[in-house]
Amino acid sequence: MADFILETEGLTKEFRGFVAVNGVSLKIRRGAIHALIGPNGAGKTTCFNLLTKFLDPTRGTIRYNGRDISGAKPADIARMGLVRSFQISAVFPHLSVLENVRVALQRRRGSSFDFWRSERTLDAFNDRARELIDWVGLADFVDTTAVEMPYGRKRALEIATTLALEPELMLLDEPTAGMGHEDVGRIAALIKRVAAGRTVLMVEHNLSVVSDLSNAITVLARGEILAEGDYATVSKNPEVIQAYMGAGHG
Amino acid sequence: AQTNVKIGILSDMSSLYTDLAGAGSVLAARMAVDDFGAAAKGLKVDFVSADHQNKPDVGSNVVRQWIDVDKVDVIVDVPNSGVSLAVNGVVKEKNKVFLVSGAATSALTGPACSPNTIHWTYDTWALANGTGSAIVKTGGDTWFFLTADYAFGQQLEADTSAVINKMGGKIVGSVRHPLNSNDFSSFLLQAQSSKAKIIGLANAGGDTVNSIKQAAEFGIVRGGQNLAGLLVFLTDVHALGLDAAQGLIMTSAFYWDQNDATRAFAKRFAAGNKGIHPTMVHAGVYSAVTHYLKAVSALKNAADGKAVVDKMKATPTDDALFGKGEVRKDGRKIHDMYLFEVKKPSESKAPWDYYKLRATIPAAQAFRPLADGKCPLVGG
Amino acid sequence: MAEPMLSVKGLNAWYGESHILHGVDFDVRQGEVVTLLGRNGAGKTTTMKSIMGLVGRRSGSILFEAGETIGLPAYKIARLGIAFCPEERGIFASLDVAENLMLPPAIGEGGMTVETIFELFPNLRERLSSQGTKLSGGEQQMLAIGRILRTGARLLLLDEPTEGLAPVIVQQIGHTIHRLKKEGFTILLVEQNFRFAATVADRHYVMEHGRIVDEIANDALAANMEKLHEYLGV
Amino acid sequence: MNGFFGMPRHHALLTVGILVFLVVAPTFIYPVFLMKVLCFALFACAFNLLLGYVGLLSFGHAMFFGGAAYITAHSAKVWGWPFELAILAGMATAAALGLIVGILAIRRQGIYFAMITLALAQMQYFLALQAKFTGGEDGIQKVPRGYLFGVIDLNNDLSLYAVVAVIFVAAFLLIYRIVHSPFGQVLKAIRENEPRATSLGYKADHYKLIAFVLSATLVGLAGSVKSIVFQLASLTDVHWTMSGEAVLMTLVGGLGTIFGPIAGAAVIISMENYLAQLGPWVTVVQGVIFVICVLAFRRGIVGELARLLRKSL
Amino acid sequence: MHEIFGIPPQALFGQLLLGLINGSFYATLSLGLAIIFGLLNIINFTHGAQYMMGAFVAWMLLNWLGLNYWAALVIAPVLVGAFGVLIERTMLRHLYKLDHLYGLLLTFGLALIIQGVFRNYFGSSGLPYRIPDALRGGTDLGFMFMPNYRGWVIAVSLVVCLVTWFVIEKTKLGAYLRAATENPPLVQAFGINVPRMVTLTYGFGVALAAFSGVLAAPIYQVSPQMGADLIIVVFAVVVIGGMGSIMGAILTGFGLGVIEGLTKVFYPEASATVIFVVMAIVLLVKPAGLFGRVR
Ligand SMILES: Nc1ncnc2c1ncn2[C@@H]1O[C@H](COP(=O)(O)OP(=O)(O)OP(=O)(O)O)[C@@H](O)[C@H]1O
Ligand SMILES: Nc1ncnc2c1ncn2[C@@H]1O[C@H](COP(=O)(O)OP(=O)(O)OP(=O)(O)O)[C@@H](O)[C@H]1O
Ligand SMILES: [Mg+2]
Ligand SMILES: [Mg+2]
Repeated sequence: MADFILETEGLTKEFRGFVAVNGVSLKIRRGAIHALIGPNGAGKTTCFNLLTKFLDPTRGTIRYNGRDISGAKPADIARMGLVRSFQISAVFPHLSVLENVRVALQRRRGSSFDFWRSERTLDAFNDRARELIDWVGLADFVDTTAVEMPYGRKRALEIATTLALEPELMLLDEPTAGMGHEDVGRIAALIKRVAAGRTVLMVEHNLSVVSDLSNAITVLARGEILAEGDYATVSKNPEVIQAYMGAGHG
Repeated sequence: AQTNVKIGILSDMSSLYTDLAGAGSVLAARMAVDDFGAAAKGLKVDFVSADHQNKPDVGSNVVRQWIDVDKVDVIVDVPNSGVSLAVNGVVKEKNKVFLVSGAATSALTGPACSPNTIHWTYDTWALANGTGSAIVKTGGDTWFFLTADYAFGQQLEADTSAVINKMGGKIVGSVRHPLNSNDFSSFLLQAQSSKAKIIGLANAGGDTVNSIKQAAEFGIVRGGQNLAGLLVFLTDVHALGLDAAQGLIMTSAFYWDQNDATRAFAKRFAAGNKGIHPTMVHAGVYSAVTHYLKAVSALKNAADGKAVVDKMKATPTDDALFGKGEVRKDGRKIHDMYLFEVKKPSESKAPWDYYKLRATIPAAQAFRPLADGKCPLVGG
Repeated sequence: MAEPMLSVKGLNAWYGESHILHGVDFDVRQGEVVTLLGRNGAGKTTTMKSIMGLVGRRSGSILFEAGETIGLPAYKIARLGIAFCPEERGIFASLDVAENLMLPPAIGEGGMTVETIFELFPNLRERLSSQGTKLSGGEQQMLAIGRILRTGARLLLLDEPTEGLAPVIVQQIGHTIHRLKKEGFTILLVEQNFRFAATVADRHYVMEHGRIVDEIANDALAANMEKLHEYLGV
Repeated sequence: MNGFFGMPRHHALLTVGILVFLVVAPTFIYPVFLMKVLCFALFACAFNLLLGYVGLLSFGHAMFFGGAAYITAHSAKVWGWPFELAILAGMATAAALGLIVGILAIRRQGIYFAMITLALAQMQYFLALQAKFTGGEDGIQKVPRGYLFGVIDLNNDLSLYAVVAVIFVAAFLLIYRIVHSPFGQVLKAIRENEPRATSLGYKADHYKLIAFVLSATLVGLAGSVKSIVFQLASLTDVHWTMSGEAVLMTLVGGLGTIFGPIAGAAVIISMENYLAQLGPWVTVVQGVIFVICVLAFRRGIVGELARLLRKSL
Repeated sequence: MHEIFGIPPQALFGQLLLGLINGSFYATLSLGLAIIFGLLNIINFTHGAQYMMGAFVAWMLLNWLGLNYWAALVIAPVLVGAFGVLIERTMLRHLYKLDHLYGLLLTFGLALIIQGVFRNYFGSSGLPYRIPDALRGGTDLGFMFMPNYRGWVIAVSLVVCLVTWFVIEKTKLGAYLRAATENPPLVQAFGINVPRMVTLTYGFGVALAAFSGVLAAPIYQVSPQMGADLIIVVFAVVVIGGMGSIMGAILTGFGLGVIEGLTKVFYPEASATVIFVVMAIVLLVKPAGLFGRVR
């Protein structure tokens, strides 16, 4: 039997009668880079929100590492090693790059309730933080305030912060959206690099990134799974071409 | 040699009680000093004044600072019971003099009485007694109270109820409304359905004014019930207009149109006070300061507050506005009180011609008997 | 050659203290589709906002149909016949989808009918009574484009219209731009998706650090690929 | 210089400046007035801990200030508790109230948070008005100041001043430390981007609640000390205008600055004190000052200063 | 005769009606406040002072110019609204992008100034204003004596509220207003003169306050502090209704008037506090208020 890190069974979400996600049963293989694609409004972001408990499913179960996490809270999910990024960039804008990463490191090491201690105790995390920052190519920006960085760099920072939690499963929502070419390349390379030793689930519209990175693809449309398989299979599926890729690809 | 005296007038300069005390109290004190001829008698008098903003902590802080830093000898006025009680404590601690005119609470000559304090003009007991007994005597023997829900209102209600019960009247109900309620129609409706002959207003300022105004709107008086204001000042009647206020009965220590002396005073006072005529609080300030200066000029020293107050108690009072009187051992100033009725618009001949005299309550009966006050100073 | 429809000369712009545009010069002629290319932060969005009068402080000259607009407030600029679709979409949460769509007042003749817009973006039709911001990211993008097509503005400023859209829809938008062009509309486009830009545009300007550094005609694109790669770091 | 409480140089200098001022001030400023300023400065600093560093605007802090004041006054006057115990009782009350209110309010944000705290505070005001032990609008008067550790006579203004000054400095340093601690760092992250902090595994509500309780407790300390200094606890202390006062002080001093609330308190209290002599024009002058403040010195006194010096203060 | 909680039913009807009348003041006032908050992002703390100004302008028109109540009902809101426009143009305009707090502080300062000036000029105890002759007297409704003036208040408030609601929720102008609430520059970029719209909206909100003031003048004392305590209650009404919800402000205004009225019968001491109890409960159960939308 294959080793699935995340499985959903009949996952459904309704908004006042509108069914955004409908009976989705996903299986994410451990160690894979799994892409979730589909036309706009297919329910990809909603799926993400369900998986990380930012939304409560109307029906269906979610199993992570074999455990049912349908009842867990967002912060608990993160503590179990399932960490997400957001569709709009999510950094702490007025903290420096170093501090951004440290906030994540601090969570793993405990001590975050110590209001009587000096913040210099946090310097203990600096080495590890610099290492991570270096790794995503932000070494020159360590002391920059996050808000001042270009968009692509913010996404890189977000990934560094996520990595600090040493997640088993990373969920990335459109990691390259709104990025210049230069950055798309860099982030794609970065994702490939960090995927070593963990599992990645990502939503992405940039098909070259999808084809380049992913080894499994699920296509959603109108809240339901339309097709599954690797890029070659999926991109030949006439339904997928019609609903998503359009005539230009394929 | 010259004796220095510094008078601090602490009043409400920016809120509810501004008209009935406020800047008018400062003016009254100045007039008292001028009329007394202080300079000729070797007294050099200075003034300071401040706004207590109706906050006890602001008031007590100002007074502390006045006494410690500015060397103030006497604190005057202080409308607002809470603030006056706070000031009472500070003045006693620092052994200065406190002349209360604006505050109503009879605690100042009761449990909280102090050898440094004289309560000059009126108090809740006097108001309750004057209005309550006079009305019961004329047949108003069933009462319903509209009471402001704080200590002052509750005390007014309690004091008045005691008088009514003693005289054989009956309390048929009461409703406690929050301070500064805008709308009294609901309470008035309850009062109306109680069928009481008299609706007693145990509240003050804007609350009283609004209750009276809305009572007129709902035709309460036309329906046969009468209103009794337990604490109504001349300025309130002015604000209401005779149209709404006519027929209201209330107790007061002073009315400007009583005799030539009061009229002369009122004329000078109004000229300096934007035309507002003196209330009993203003008159009380004038009278109290006059008597204080007498004592100081006799002692030739204002520093020892208790000594000055003792001297004031030892000397009978006599001034143009309140006539002859005395200061009792518990610090209560004793004088006649008056029961007034508000004129009909047709009876009023001139601006500020508002009251007609119904009865004079002789000094001996106007105030709470010395023995009933539980004032520790009285004990021995 | 005719007067350019839009002519930007020596445009400088500031956000608070920071000086973002340093003398931008370019023209757009009537009926053209022109793109601004450039890396993140080059100042493309700022240029568009400056044209629209949405940037706090700016100087230089922006002529629209030979009239100076630099001193005008945004609403007057819009009424000259310019419409703007912002990159962050700007869908209103307190309006439902239909209200969002109908919001911009018509400022010129020949705007698209609502029916045509629904043909372009069928998703919208189904969600008309939803709250605007409840739409998915891509649906919001469709709505943002759709609503300015209605207004009949002759110059459209589209800031990254294809961001976050599925490939099918991107192709749709490509067709739409061709069609608008045929109908005589003029379009200034900011695009990251350079491959898409190449399929619709007549000319490209390249921006770097708040300046226009190059101009490339679409048919000369192939010849200039290397240069472009350097600019954009593809 | 960097050694002083882990402060950056300019903070350390300022703190030392404040210390020096506190030592020499009573020689030329009336000590009771100084104590009042210190009490309110502490109030404002503790309030600012929440507003400036967690981004939560509480409009109900009078609840903790006044609640603690009442308990301290009552325990000192009626039960005859010594100074230290009475103060601790006040703080404990404030902490307990803070916990209850915090649990109820913490999930709400922005104006809703402000309004729910206001609502709860108004209910407490009502209770204070109705309860017997609070003495209605007369308040609890003549609270004994007592003796520190049973020996130092606090009826002497100067010795009481010394105690209040020490309490203030200690509390200020504690607040400084809280802001600049690992906990403070997490708070900052939550304020900057709460969903992101949550997705990193932080239970944002817990952090906010702790900050809320800390703030309430320190505000309680300010209220307790105030009731001893003025020997008075009254309805003014629990009225919503008292909460408003904290907001004003923080804004006038400079939102999000650590020294701002102190300056703000000094200004507002001086205004209250010295304008009191102005008579009827007090409120008008106050109003004009607020308007000018907003239109011309938006960052507040310390905020403007910080901008001039290009340093965070 | 049956009694409901010890109160005869007629009396209860009377009390409910009175509550509704008070509610109509809350409704018009909170409506203005809600509109201003929605569009300008400013908690208009001068609202109470502007309500007071409305009453005073009516008084001045009558006593200085001999213009009666009906004229005042039109002129006072216009004058006070114009004053609002002036404030918006000269001061509020600079605050829109800032935190609510600054607007609050500024308008609070303005309220202090306005109230102080009026108090210095007119004194603190207020001035009388007669009920217009056409509305004097009352009607016996069987269960209570209903002053005609109060009947007029409730009717005219209802009309004003509903018209305003219609304009904001159902017309194009209203859509512009709502959109400008969220993103003024973008609406401006669609060719709409947002600054002018904002100015006029503020003027309108202020005029609504002044209108209530004129309505209140014959019932309540025309005094400088008549609006001072009201603002916090009215703001509570807006919050309970759900900020930004016009209908919420109106319904909650009337509803709370009734609840407050009932409290005045059953537990009068708490009648000033009950609004806050309701607010706490509502916000705990429905975080965005009764009719508010979570954004
Ligand atoms: N809170 C909500 N209330 C109502 N409808 C919603 C809500 N959230 C999402 N939807 C609807 O659910 C559908 C799926 O939305 P979702 O955001 O998951 O799409 P998506 O696949 O991420 O699309 P995109 O690629 O455009 O981001 C959309 O039609 C959207 O309008
Ligand atoms: N509101 C603002 N305040 C201050 N600086 C800003 C603001 N908006 C943008 N900037 C800065 O202005 C520069 C130009 O930004 P602009 O948004 O015009 O770039 P862009 O070319 O559109 O980039 P992108 O491709 O990321 O959209 C950037 O350095 C950015 O950080
Ligand atoms: Mg999405
Ligand atoms: Mg851009």
